[in-house]
Amino acid sequence: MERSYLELREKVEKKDKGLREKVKSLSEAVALIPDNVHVAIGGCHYSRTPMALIWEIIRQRKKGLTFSKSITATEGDLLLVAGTTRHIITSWFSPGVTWGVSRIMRHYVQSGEAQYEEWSHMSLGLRYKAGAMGVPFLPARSMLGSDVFKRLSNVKEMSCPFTGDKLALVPALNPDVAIIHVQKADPYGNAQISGFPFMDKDIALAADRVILTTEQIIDNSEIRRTPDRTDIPFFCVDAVVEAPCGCLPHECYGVYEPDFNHMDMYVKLMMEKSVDGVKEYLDKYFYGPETFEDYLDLFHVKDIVKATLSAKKGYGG
Amino acid sequence: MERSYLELREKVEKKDKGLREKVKSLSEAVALIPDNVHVAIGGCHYSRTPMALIWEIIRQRKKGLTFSKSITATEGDLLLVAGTTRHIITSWFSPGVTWGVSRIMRHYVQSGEAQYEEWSHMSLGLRYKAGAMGVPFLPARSMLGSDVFKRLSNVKEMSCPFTGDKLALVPALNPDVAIIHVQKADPYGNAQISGFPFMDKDIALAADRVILTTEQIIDNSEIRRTPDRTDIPFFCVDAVVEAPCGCLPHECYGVYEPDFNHMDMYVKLMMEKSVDGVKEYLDKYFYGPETFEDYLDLFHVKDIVKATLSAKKGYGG
Amino acid sequence: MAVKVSYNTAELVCISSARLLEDGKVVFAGAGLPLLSAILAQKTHAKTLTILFEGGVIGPFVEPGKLPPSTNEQRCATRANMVLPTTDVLLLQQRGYVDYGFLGGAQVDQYGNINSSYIGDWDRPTVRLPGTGGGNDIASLSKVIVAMHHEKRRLVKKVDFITSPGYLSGGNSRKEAGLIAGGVLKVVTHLAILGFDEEKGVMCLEGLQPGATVEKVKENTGFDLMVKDNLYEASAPTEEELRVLHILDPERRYTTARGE
Amino acid sequence: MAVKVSYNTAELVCISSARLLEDGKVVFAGAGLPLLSAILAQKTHAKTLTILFEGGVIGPFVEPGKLPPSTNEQRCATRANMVLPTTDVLLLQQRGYVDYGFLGGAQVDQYGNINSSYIGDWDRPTVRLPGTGGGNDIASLSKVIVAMHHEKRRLVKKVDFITSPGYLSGGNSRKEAGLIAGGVLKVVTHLAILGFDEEKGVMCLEGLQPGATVEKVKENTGFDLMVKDNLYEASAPTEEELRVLHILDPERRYTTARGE
Repeated sequence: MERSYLELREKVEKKDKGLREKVKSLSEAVALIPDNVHVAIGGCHYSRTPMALIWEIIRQRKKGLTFSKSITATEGDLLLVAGTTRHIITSWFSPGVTWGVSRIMRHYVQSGEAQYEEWSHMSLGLRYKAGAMGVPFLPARSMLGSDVFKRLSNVKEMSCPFTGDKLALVPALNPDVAIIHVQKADPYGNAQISGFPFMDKDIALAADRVILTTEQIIDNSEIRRTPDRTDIPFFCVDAVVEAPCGCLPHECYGVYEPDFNHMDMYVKLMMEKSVDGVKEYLDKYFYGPETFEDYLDLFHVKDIVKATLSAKKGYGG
Repeated sequence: MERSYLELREKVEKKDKGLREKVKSLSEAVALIPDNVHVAIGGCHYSRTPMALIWEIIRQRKKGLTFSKSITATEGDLLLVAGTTRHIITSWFSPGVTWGVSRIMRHYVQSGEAQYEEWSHMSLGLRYKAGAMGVPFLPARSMLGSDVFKRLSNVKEMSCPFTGDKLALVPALNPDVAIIHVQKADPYGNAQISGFPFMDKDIALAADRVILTTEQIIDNSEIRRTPDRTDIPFFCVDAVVEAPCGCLPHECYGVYEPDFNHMDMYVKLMMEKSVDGVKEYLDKYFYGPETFEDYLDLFHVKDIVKATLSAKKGYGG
Repeated sequence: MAVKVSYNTAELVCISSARLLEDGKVVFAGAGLPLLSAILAQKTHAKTLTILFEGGVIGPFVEPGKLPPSTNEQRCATRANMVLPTTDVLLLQQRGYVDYGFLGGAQVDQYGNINSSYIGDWDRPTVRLPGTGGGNDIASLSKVIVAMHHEKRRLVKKVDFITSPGYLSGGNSRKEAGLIAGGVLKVVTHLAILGFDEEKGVMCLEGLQPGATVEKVKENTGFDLMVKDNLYEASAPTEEELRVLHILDPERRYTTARGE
Repeated sequence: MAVKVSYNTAELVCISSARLLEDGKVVFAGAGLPLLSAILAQKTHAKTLTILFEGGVIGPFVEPGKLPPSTNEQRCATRANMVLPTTDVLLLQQRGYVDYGFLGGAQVDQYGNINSSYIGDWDRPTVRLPGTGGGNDIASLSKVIVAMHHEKRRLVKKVDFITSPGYLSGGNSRKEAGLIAGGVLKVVTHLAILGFDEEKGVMCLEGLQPGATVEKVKENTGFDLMVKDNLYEASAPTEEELRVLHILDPERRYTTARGE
């Protein structure tokens, strides 16, 4: 999976970097993802998860994907049970502290069926950042001495040539594809994120290809009025899909909070019935609906209205 | 000048990091800067230069300061002629391509009186970034093979332990003081920058102390309405000075463009009379006025009105 | 007037930890009880305590009753001073801007090493726990407070897996591994406040929670615990602390009683 | 209908360089003539050419007549798609997102090394020039076009100081130094379009500007210049190119005639 600097550059150099429209349907966009590649997921935990793309990835029955994500929530369960992946690179994996430890994660990892490759949160962030910067590694003062460090095969230690300090070197992570959900993007792929940026800017620059979903496609002239708010430049982006409510049941900062009733329902099903429960869930919510709009239609309007109202009120109090 | 990691941390750990008011007068703020320390200047070239602070630094007759700045414009001339510094770390030094090469820079450097320590622009940026990140260096693929690299004493080469690539290692730069001008800051030091961020976020985090001037002090509640627009967190900041037009004759993005008439006048004087010309300029504009307001009063209202109008119209076209 | 207040073990740990957070300091708080405890400190004795969350938040003022179950969701940003990328907020610790890291502990050993990854064998674990999150970074880079329930199976001689480093194998081993800053400061349980012997890097009993005895603490600890000479008894949660705590967490999502 | 257009040497260099910039590509342009030339390309044949400026700008559409004398000032951000930190915009080159770097040259040698730092001795230079700015980074990380006036003292055998690396000492020396990507593509002067021999890494004459001869080029070059077999003559600036150029730079701040 390690590629040379020139190989990485070649992918980027060959991209059509002109200011051209890249609006696609969900299925067209996901068709850009081959099997057996590494897909980085934007957002963090259950915030700004590109759920519409994950929904479509599962429906297109992709195989052998490796996923990386800063913190993995319920979407990790779904990708494991759907058979999309057997290898997840992340720093934490469960729905959330109040919901307990994911039985799905435990099931697949404890049996040895799937690999949960654990990095510290900052180290994973630095891996993406190294990838985004075009350097093969970044130095850090974290992970040293721990078993997290010992268990990883691709980290190194060095003695700093300036100070003699012992440092951890974390290798660049350059995903084949990044999937990211944003609040606003123009048809060319210029994206503006509100609230938590998480690691998404670095992920977008580190990846060979970037697929965006956006709550709303806005005109390029709107981007140009506040260019200092643009987080992802158009030339990184290969596809833009308009997907309102594209994170549900997860949240999208300033647009909607999580649908906690749905989350509670999912977690209950998952915790009680494990793999079978998640299969039921996939049948009903992922394989059943014909379109993503039909998926959304399975949510309760009152829950969405509440989640939307709370988020739109904002947090500036 | 190189300090150990624990020494650097100690400075930061000892700061009073509570959410407390730090509003000071220009002279109180500049009094925080001792002689013989390293001061990093925010902004770049003639954009968002913290001119009010430089004005006061020169008036307080500071000595033996080392300055670093991404690109140095007319403020570099002034600091040399005033005798404030004999050592400037930067990547480019002159008023601007259409104005030609600074005679002051040439005078002091060619005679060996002052040192212009030249780094590539990106390398200097990475030095601040390493300082901000708390690591002793960052790797880069720039400067290698050039005489810029050869002439520097504190850079190293390494063979990447992951890929075997030859890399340049640039050492962290942790200034004793950072002086930065912003469009908006609250009394605690939370700063929001519009337009070009330059290297200012990294400079602020890399430095032991941060002194801000701001076009306008805003209420903390305004910051909290858009926390994702905050660029410098309050706990880095040691002093906040309200200094409207604090960059003149340089520009402040979205507030005023440069006063080009003033710049032309200055450059003409500097190019024709070299050190004597700049001494004249300092007498009139720096040592003469009693307050910074009196300095501003020496500008022409029509020029400022024009510069302000153009900037406020914005660039969203 | 001594009023007998009633509280459960989780509330005790939460309140007792909150007291360690001083006004004017910066604390990096993990999800769950640490988050609740840090906010409690802010609402009681430490008004200008600055809280950092892993999601990328500096200085929020989370609303009572709206404590989020993740430090990565938007309600964590309520009235924040700054929101920034995850990697950058974690790097603030590496730069030295964080006075305290604040973690929950699934399993902690005598050297303060925390395990939140594997119970049993690494390759075929009995339980795969959620993992480090920012825990390893916090423990590597900051002075750490650990809040946890006091049980023999949780306070062990040697953790199955060092997710977040304490003093590793004691003595100088933490520094020798390259972790020259930070380290575990206190472990707060419902029975005790535990500190560390500076030279040996080994946990020792410093204070007893109200009603606890040295014997009871030792009984519930999986290794031979040193006891400091000047052992003190901590004061019970006050009515005011409990009142604020209940406002913050009315549904008791984070302070459900745990079996004694 | 052949109309005799009149243009000066600076205009010729500007227009001739602009023609090398293809539509749909990304160019990192330095201040002065490169900035003007890149905008000219955008306003003529390369509508979706994306310009990057060192100040931290992606995809601006600078207004005619308002060309700023620095790539770090706000007018460079006019109608930009993105504004970002300086270090980050420079790093885009390291990542490979830039097709062309575009620089002016004070002094260039046979290997394409550019000097914008010292004339004479490094310690006591005859002239201390402004320095590298982003030039070194651009030349280290991207394929470079250099636009300059053709003079013997500017096109020299060996530069006094390598500010921005070309092929260093020729052959494989650039790669061996660690610069495995990028390199000088073309040097455009008012007399010639110069390329590089791939193996030797040495400058060679590829094209003649209108009216120039091999002899004249050689006369004005400070080293023995190789001449490619398939030498071509470039076409003169068109009326349209000149018209647009004059709109962009009405005060001729960047296109003052330079002595032949």
